Amino acid sequence: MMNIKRVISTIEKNYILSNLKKGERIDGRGLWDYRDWTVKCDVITSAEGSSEVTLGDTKVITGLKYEVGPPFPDLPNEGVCTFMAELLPLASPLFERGPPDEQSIELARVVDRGIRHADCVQTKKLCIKENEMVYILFVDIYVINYSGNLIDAGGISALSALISSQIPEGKWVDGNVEWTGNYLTGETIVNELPMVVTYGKIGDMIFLDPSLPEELVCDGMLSISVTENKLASIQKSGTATFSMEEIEMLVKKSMELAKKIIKELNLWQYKR
Amino acid sequence: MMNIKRVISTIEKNYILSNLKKGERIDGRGLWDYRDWTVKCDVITSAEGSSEVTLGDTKVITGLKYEVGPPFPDLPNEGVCTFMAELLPLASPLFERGPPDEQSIELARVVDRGIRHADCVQTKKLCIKENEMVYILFVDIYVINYSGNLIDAGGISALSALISSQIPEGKWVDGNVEWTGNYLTGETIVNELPMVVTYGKIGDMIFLDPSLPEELVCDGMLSISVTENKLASIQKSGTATFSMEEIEMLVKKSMELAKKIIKELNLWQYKR
Amino acid sequence: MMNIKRVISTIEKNYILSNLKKGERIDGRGLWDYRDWTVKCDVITSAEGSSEVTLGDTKVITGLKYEVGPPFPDLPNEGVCTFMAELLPLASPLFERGPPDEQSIELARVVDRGIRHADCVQTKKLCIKENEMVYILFVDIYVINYSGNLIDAGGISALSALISSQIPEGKWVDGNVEWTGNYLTGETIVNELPMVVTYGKIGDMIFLDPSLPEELVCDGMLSISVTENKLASIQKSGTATFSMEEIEMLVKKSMELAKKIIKELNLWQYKR
Amino acid sequence: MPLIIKDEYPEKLFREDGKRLDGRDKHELRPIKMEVGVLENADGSAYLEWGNNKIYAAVYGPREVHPHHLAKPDKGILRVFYRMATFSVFERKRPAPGRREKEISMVVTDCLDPVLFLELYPGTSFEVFINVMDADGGTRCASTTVAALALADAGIPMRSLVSAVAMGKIDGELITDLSGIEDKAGEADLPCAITWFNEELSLLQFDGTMDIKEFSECLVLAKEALNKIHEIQLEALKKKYIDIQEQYKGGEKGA
Amino acid sequence: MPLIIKDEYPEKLFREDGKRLDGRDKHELRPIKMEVGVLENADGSAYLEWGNNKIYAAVYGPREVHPHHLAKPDKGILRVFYRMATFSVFERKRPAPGRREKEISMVVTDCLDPVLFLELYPGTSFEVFINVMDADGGTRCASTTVAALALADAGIPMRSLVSAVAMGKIDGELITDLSGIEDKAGEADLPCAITWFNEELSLLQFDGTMDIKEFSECLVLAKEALNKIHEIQLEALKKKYIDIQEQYKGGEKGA
Amino acid sequence: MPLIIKDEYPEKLFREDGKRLDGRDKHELRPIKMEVGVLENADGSAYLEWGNNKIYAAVYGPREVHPHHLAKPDKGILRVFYRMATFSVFERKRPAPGRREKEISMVVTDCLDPVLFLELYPGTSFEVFINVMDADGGTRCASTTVAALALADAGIPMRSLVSAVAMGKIDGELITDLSGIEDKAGEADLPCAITWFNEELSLLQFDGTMDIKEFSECLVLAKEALNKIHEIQLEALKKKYIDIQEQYKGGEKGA
Repeated sequence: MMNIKRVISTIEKNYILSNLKKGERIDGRGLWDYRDWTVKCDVITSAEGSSEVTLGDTKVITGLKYEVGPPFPDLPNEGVCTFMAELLPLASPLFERGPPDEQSIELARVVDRGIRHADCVQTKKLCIKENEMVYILFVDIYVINYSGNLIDAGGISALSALISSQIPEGKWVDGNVEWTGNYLTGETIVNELPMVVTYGKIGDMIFLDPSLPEELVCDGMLSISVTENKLASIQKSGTATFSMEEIEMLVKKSMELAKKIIKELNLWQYKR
Repeated sequence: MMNIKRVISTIEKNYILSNLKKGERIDGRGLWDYRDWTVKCDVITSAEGSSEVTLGDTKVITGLKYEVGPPFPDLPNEGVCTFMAELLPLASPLFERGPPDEQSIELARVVDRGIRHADCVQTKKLCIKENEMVYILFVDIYVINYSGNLIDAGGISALSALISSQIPEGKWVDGNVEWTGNYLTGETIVNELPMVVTYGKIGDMIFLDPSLPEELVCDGMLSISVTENKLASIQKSGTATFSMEEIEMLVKKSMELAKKIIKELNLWQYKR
Repeated sequence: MMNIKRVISTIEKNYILSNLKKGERIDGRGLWDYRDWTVKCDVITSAEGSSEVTLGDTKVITGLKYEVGPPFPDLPNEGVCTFMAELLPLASPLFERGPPDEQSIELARVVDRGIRHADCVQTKKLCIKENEMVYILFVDIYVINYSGNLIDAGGISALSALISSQIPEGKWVDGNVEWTGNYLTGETIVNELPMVVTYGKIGDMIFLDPSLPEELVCDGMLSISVTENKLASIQKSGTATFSMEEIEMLVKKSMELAKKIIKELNLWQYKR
Repeated sequence: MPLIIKDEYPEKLFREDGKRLDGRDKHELRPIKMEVGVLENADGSAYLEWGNNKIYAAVYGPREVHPHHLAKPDKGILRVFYRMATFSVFERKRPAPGRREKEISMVVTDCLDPVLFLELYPGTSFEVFINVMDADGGTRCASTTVAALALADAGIPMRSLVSAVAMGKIDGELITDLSGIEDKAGEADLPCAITWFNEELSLLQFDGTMDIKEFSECLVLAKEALNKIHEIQLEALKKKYIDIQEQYKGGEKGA
Repeated sequence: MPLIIKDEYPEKLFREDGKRLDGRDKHELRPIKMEVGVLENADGSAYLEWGNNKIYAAVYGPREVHPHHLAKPDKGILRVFYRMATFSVFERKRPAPGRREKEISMVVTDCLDPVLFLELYPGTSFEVFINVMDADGGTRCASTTVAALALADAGIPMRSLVSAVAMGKIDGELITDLSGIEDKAGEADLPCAITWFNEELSLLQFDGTMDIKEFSECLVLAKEALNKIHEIQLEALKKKYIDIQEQYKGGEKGA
Repeated sequence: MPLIIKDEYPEKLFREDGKRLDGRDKHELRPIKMEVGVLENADGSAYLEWGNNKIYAAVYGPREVHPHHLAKPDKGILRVFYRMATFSVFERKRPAPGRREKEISMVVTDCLDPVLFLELYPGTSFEVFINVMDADGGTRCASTTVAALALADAGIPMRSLVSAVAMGKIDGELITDLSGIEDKAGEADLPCAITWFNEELSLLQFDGTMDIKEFSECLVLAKEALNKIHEIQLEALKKKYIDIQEQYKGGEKGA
């Protein structure tokens, strides 16, 4: 998340850093505080699942669409769930038009990996007929307003789009898909609720949920995806380096934070 | 047709405009006169239909090729007719190399829409076997010399390529196409003869068939496609605005003009 | 091979030319001498055939992969052998990143043509089942260090990758490919051993195997591919012109040289 | 939220009671909701819901032109980028911008250009980003309408607002404000936009079949619909200033 | 205009009477027609029909180089863009330029470069656009030939014209001016071009199988054919000046 | 060279004797061979064989930045281009660079950046080209390791070398230096790189499932492996200078 095309003055960086050293942040938060979260689901009529998530001024809308098609040969009885992210130029003067840049690809990839390794999406439930026909889910994340930490907002947004989804149930009858009139819902599709937790590092200071100015001046970020009691993925970006002790501390802290946020947001309320 | 990469002096624009206000055009025509038309058909050996059309110094060559393939699922007994246009850099210093730009795409689209909504191409006659195999016609328009009003020249050129076409007749025998040795000709494929009529607007002056200098300085153009007694499509381009009264007047005028030109050119003479 | 993005001083060119006129080259060779050759085969574990070839400081690595698929309709009982070349930016400050440029495409094409017209690759042996399934061989040439005359090095490299290849043998059983556990080797796949021989021309001086500085200043090059007693292809590049007498002389010389080098390198030793 | 499995066209587009499939009368607009100033980072922004259409528009500018060679020495340039979200339509749209998106971008540009005083901003650009998050017919008209609002929200001097609506013909009858299904299954489609300063049409497209009489009638009906839409735009702008005013008052009270 | 349904190769390329499939003798050229000054907008232009080949060439230049970084401080550059119309071949060609078109563009560039005095035009470019509207074998030779004419028509100083022809071998016999079917089904193909100022070959390609004796014979035969083509080129240029002269005379008469 | 026909995963990744499929102990590295100064044209270069991985790295720089707008006025930039040969993997890779190659390029850039003094080279770039000719798991770690060597070979001032290794978990057990098959069929994968000057991790990725205890243990084991790899890197650099020294001596003898 580092390739921002903006020149940040050294003064700004030093100001943020010296405050961090006093345990203070420019928006008044403590080092380990999240900004406020809001979640709204089922906001897009044309999508089979959708959510609008805000984290402070960061706002993302995620929609889920499905197709049916043959499975991958090496996973004959599993559906597929793909993630795409787009940083709309509408969302920030820092975003440029054009094909997905590294930042969009990284956002989608980190969200994907955090969910993929966490026993979250039950891909075996997305199989209509082994070897023949499975669901392909497209979970597409659009950034509407960019104010830092897209990964955590994108992760919660993708998860709530999945939970609130309602996908026509197909059966395999005589070599064709027939629609039963019922639906697969988040209850069937989703099992574990993983959460990605992102930290910034400036100099030797580490802090939770970087805001936009913090993200622009930081040396690097670390995103840790966890479920209730397991680690699912880690992604470091930027040129910051982390000591092994720091890494261990952050993994533990992520587990505590994720447990707390997931409980507060109560995403299961959005299943249909 | 407005994205011409040439700086036109305000002087030139004012000169053209002040003449128009006197009802005069720089090439001596009246406001509602076409330049001279010529049409030649069957000019390309490798094509299944072709025509070379000139309108003043504007010259286009159109060729028709066919393929066979499965129909679109929602139109199981209809063939397909697509239009493509290319503004060759050979035709003008104003045209650039590279993938089709907005101007080419708009030319193809306006020609396409004018023909599509006019009951012209009998797509049901282009079906070899319902649900299985239909003809796909490619009508490709190449601009050889650019001297204004490509839309009207392109439209007549596409129409005459269709009329002069000769496409091997296929039959569906045991799950394959067999060629009968006969041909589908323009007589079978084409029904109504639509014509696109294009106007330019500079300031509050409207005129028919913009020449190159007029096109380069005008605020906008309006292309109206009509058949004998129906309106089939309208396309406004550029930043000119038109009052509702002007629009109504131009629709009526287009019907008169189209009737006259189609009769003069007598395109049916080219069917084979 | 002329589109090198380097400005060569006229001084350098004149120096090389005046030496050539004395029959001398800047690296001490005579006009009709090759630099030293080395060939190593079976260097890439993941490839079904491979070779590393050096010609002076020029170094290329070629690997062969296969796929199976339906044959081209007009050659129902023949496999396919394709050639690709990439001039890695690692190999020279003259090579740029990005999609294959003209130089890479020309390298692949000249190697391809030299081999294709020489009864070298036995494409009929690459057929598993007529009309149904054939082998597609991909012979991909990577330039690791660029020091002139990539065509001759690439040609020998492609040839030795083919000779040293070992491709799982498939049989057509009940509409599927079954693998027999045996292998097709270079002995089966390769018949004639063609060789491309490349000359440079500066002013009216012609010489064999251009080194990098010679290639950068020359007016053009001529590559002649021959088998033991036949001409298989000629490719001229650059703006040099050749008299008919020169062409005839070079064709003869190529046959002598090819016979000698092919014998010296003894490529058949690498078959498995 | 109706979940349909097959995107089939009905045989008739009027119900037995003479109403349209979504219950509207022939010349009734779908419910429209507009709001301005909805995005923090943009210089101006607006959000619109029009039936099931949900569209964001943001304006950035006047700002430096990228790439530079597009800049004009004698006036500013207006660039509009219309995009649809992959999930905004029945069949997932491919993520890359398609020809249709480029076409609508150009159409909306030509619609908005006449109301701006671009000659006052030489060498700069105004960029309007329009993102359709949910689509149900008439997005080019809805986009023109919401983009005009976003420009106004950015405080850019304008000759007037621009309003747009799609007229059409279904089952032989003229109607106002085509829905998605009416657009696809109907006989004719006539999107148009009006620049209020001269009451002329800056967008006019037509596809389908109509005789001259029907066409003339259509233009009259369009004018009526455009008047209503203009009202809603003006309300949205007013509401922002009322909100700001109340915040100030609230601020004073709280202080 | 023969409409064929399947693009099949015949077993034999000579008829029983010893003539080629299109009725030609072994070393007979197809009918060739050339005309210069055919396109109003170009600085120079030419049109050629060679058998069923129909090719336009236009020259623009000397003019500013786009993109700028291609310009050379010490000489002009020549750029050739060869393109085939989608309908110019049996199976519709995809519209985007393919590798073959890029290759032929480069080949023709290298052919024409030696006859130009590019050192007289530093910092500028000459662009030659070649559009094949109908193709039937030997298009790279025909394109070289017509492009040289278009350069001459543009009044650009040249050391000489360039002429080109494809020699070949079919059913074991050497022939002159390969047709499309002979090119595809034959045994060898040798396109070559001559720069008349030094009588050397500026294009030379060979694909197929020949022994040295056949190859030498081929070169001799090529020279004969090239002479004939050169004549036709010169006629086309003369004709333009005669036409102009007559127009002037005509003008005088008419005046 | 084992030729396999189907790319199938085995059910178990440990043999009956407790060794891994390639005969290694749990925390044994594959054979590693490194050499520097292997490419004549580059400013610095290195070659590495690590198990079946065969990788070349070349460094060019400091040099002018192309395209210019990427240059930074206050420091040099580091650009890494990681590419895999089409034949380096079981299924032929498509020639165009894929997303994975771009991702690894970025990862390696972020790994190497902290050890360079880029602030000393304003306006210039260092380009590191990494070409994997043969791949068998752990290429991002092997590439980081060999790229650091190539930078050192180029004589560019560095705070320290960088070493990297992929830890993992297969059949419930932690292991060191994942092979290709272990990466694909295993339960977790943890590539990491260390910058020796501060002994901190500059690359850290994790995918799979582990509890905290396993993760902590993994970090300890990684440190041990990284130490060994660092030794091999240092040996390769020393060897070059010994070779040069001996050449000089040899030269003197020969002279």
